Amino acid sequence: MKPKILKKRDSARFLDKLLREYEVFAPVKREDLVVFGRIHSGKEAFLDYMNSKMPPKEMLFPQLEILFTYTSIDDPSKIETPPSAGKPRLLFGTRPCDARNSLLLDKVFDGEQYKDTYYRDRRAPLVVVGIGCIQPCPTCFCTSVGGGPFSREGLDILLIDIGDDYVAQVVSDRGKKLLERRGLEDAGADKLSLVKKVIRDAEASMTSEVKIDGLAEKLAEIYDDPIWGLLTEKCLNCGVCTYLCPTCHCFDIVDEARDSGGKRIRIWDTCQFPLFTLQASGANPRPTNKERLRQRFMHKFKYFLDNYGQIGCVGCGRCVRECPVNVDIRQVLTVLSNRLEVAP
Amino acid sequence: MRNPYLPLPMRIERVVVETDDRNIKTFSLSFFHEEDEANFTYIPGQFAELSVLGEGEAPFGMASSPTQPGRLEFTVSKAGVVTTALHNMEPGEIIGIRGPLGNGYPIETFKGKNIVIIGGGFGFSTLRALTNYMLDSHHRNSFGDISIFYGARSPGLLLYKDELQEWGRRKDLGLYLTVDRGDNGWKGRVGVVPAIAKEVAPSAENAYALVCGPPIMIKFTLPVVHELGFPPERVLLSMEMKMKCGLGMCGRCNIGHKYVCRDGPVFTLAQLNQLPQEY
Amino acid sequence: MPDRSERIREAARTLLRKNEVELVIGFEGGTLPLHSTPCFIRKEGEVDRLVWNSFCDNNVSKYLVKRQERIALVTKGCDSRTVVELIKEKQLSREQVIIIGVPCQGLIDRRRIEGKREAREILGAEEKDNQVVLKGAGWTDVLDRDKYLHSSCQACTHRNPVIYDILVGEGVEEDTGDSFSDIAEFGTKSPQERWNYFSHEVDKCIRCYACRNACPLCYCGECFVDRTRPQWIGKTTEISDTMIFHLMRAFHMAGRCVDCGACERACPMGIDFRKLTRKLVHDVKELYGYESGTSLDEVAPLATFQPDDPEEFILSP
Amino acid sequence: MGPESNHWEPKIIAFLCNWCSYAGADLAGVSRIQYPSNLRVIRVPCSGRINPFFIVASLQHGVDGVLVSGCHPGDCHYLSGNYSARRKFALLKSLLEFVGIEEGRVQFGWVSAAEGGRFAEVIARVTETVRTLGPAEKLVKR
Repeated sequence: MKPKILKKRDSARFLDKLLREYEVFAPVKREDLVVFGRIHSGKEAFLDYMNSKMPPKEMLFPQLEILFTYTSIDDPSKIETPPSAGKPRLLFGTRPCDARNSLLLDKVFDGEQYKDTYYRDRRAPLVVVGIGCIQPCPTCFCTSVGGGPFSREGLDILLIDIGDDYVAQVVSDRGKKLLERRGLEDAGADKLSLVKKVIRDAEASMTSEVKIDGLAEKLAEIYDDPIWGLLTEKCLNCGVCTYLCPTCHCFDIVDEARDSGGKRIRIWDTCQFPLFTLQASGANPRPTNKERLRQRFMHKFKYFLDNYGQIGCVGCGRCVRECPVNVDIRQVLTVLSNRLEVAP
Repeated sequence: MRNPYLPLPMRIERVVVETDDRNIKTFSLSFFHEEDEANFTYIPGQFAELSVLGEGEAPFGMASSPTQPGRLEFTVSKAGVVTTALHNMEPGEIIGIRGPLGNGYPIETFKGKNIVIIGGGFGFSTLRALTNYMLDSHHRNSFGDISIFYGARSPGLLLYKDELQEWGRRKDLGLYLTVDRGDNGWKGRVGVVPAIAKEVAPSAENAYALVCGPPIMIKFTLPVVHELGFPPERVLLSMEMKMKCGLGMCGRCNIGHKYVCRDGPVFTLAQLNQLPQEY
Repeated sequence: MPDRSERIREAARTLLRKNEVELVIGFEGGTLPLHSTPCFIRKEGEVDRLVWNSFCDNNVSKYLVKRQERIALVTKGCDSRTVVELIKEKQLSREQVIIIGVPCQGLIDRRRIEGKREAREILGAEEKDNQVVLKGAGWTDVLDRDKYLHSSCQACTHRNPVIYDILVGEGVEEDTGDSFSDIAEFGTKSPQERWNYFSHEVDKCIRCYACRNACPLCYCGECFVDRTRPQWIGKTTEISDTMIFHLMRAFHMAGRCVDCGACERACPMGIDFRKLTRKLVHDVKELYGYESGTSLDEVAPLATFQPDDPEEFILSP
Repeated sequence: MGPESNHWEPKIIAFLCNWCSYAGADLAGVSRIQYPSNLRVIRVPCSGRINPFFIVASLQHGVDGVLVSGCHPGDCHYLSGNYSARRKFALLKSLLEFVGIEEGRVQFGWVSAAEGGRFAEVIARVTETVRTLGPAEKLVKR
């Protein structure tokens, strides 16, 4: 299918049409924050944004999810799972980096041995329309981690902003189905050459670079290096970096009972909290900042790679921007990469 | 496709208080539904998540052997919220179960080999399951000599006392019980498990050493099995980390890139030597 | 304020050289425009990393607790007040810390600047006299720094450190007093309006605990949110849980909070915590005449009482 | 039970100190003084024992009103428990009302062991106030 033209001034109307078929989630402005939320009118979508405060990870892995409810705590045979969603869902306007998270989350939640039914139920029908980044942020480093401002991975359609119009490139059959018969005209040669220019300019403007080659081996070498203690000294051990991360997938499972009934829920959890690994006996294999921050880096850049052949970072830069004490993942990785091997 | 988070109902049939401090109990459970029981095929060393609705879930190794049909047992030490709730439950009450989970002991590779079991305290439960599996009349001939070193802090803290007596009477099994500190009634060995293992010095030839116990015991046992000549590939440990999902997803029980719940809990020492010492 | 950076370095250099401290905690340049970041200096040769500017907005007294070594701390007015509280709460001995006091002219709220720029990315920022010069791709902007101070800095009445061993630079003029007009004004809204406001605020909460962890006075071994027996509140992001979390976190700060604003700055979601904490700062001052962190001798208001304390709130049938 | 039900009755938790208010309640009982029966009483050693979490947790679990009652100032069995509590309660009540919890949901009183009548009056007053406010909605976890 040839790339189509979606005029910016028509985009709200275009979304209105899609709203008849889909539950649509798009970036919206809430005071100073840009977040992803369900929209009920195309006008609500705020597409001229840098990136959202939170990634749209919750489309696949919500912070709070009910696993099941029960009406009697005495009888596990009477548990009920929440009903599945009605209309298919459309995620509109996500950034390519954030869309790549599904490739990683798929490996975790839809693995060979175990399949997470909740994740699959959300993931399978989700249609994803991304908007390429014509103006990457200084904190973006997607190109260092296998992505790019116009990466198509995890997308069904990629929109490219060429000024007054978006050029819509079809990535998947599902994307094709969405674009078909919408009365959008094909993009002409002039528009397509603009696309090329926009892409070239954006890629050239990427300033941030992180060395990933050989990093996993280096991390294994310097696992016991005292540098970890120094790098983590200012870390507050809050959950900002992990809760704002598109790929972090750790969670906790808890019961919430009221009177005789209740529910079992899963909620995000993070390796940065001491409680995460604290055993009932009182033992904690990751007792301090040092072990916990090291776990975050090891998980993303070594363990994920060891287990699933990919690193667990899409380079969105949220942890860089939002860390209250400016622990900058790029700087830490650079220090680690340049670290000489320590004698065991 | 089955939702791996949904617990199946089980009824508590029997509760045995194992230790004189009453902090460890063994629960015998039976399935509500026959098909659930048929689907629950496990091997020693695997574990399951037990649910007390309203309180939560916690992982426990199966303390019984699949060779003992109709009997599914878990030994529970009272420590946190779920275990306390379990301890307050009585026969007839219903709990949930998810499993079996984890890899379990590589029983096939044990065939024709001598087995040296070294266990301490509460960590003995899955070794007990394995022992009962090997002692089963259909299986006993598949294995060589079996030696069991098992200890607790005091005689009153030894688990499965009746069974230990029964094992003690068997000729096809070397049982070496010990306590850190004896009491008036105790006529057996006094000393820590690694010291007894060193003294008895079971041969490492054609043998596997299986170690499970508190961290301090493991720390002192590993040099002993090394001295006895067990190569790291033939030393197996069952690891314990905080777990939630049991499916390798929730991210907390990893040792390096291995998830104890999914890739373990049983690892060879050779495997562990390749991983960070973060446990 | 380049001279302040230099004087901080001098002080740090001397202290490390004379072995009076093993560690200097201060600020260094951050990796992003408008950012400085906490830094830990142990060697004389590293003191040149230390800087002072309007972006040094972390409360570094956070790092004093549970340390053994002798420390020199670069301390603004608000940081010095939390140091006072930490000493009073016996988390720190006065002898353990050498306070390098920095009279503060208020710190810049980068989120407000970033918010103004919308989709224009700031690539560099520089401070000159009383101005902040922003640079982007093909644009430059000059802002009046005083217009972009953190709200906590605008309300600050203790810009000069309340205790110090070394003072860096001249003292600055203090504001006469905090009128708490924001709290009074908010109090005139109806209960439902107030509830709606706070519900909206805490609805943004993602339970990352950056507010708690950034607070220098949050040092409990086990936080109430982490308790399991009894479990006081749920771990969810439902409003009931987040509201109680923020209420009780603020309440735990009653008579301790110095309104440094660290919680609000740490929050990635921009929750208005200071509305809560300032309410308590206000009440404690009004009811018990206590201002946190201003005196080493005064007893904490919730550790004492007066027989004639106000009790209009007590029910009389 | 919601307000739509005709039979809604407020649920009120009363934390009563062992030495004064609980004894006052007892006296009201043996003196056969009538007071509303919406109360669930929790006896505590002293009003100083009240962890503010007792109060917010009660609200989260869906009670419609909370009363904390202790000895009159100067009469504390432990000399100063109620004085310390008074400061804590003053701040807590003010904070809760500041965020919009209705005035009257959480109340504090002094009732001595000899004041059976006063106890009944306090309960009547609290119950009436809470009844006027209607069922608690805010802070309740669904």
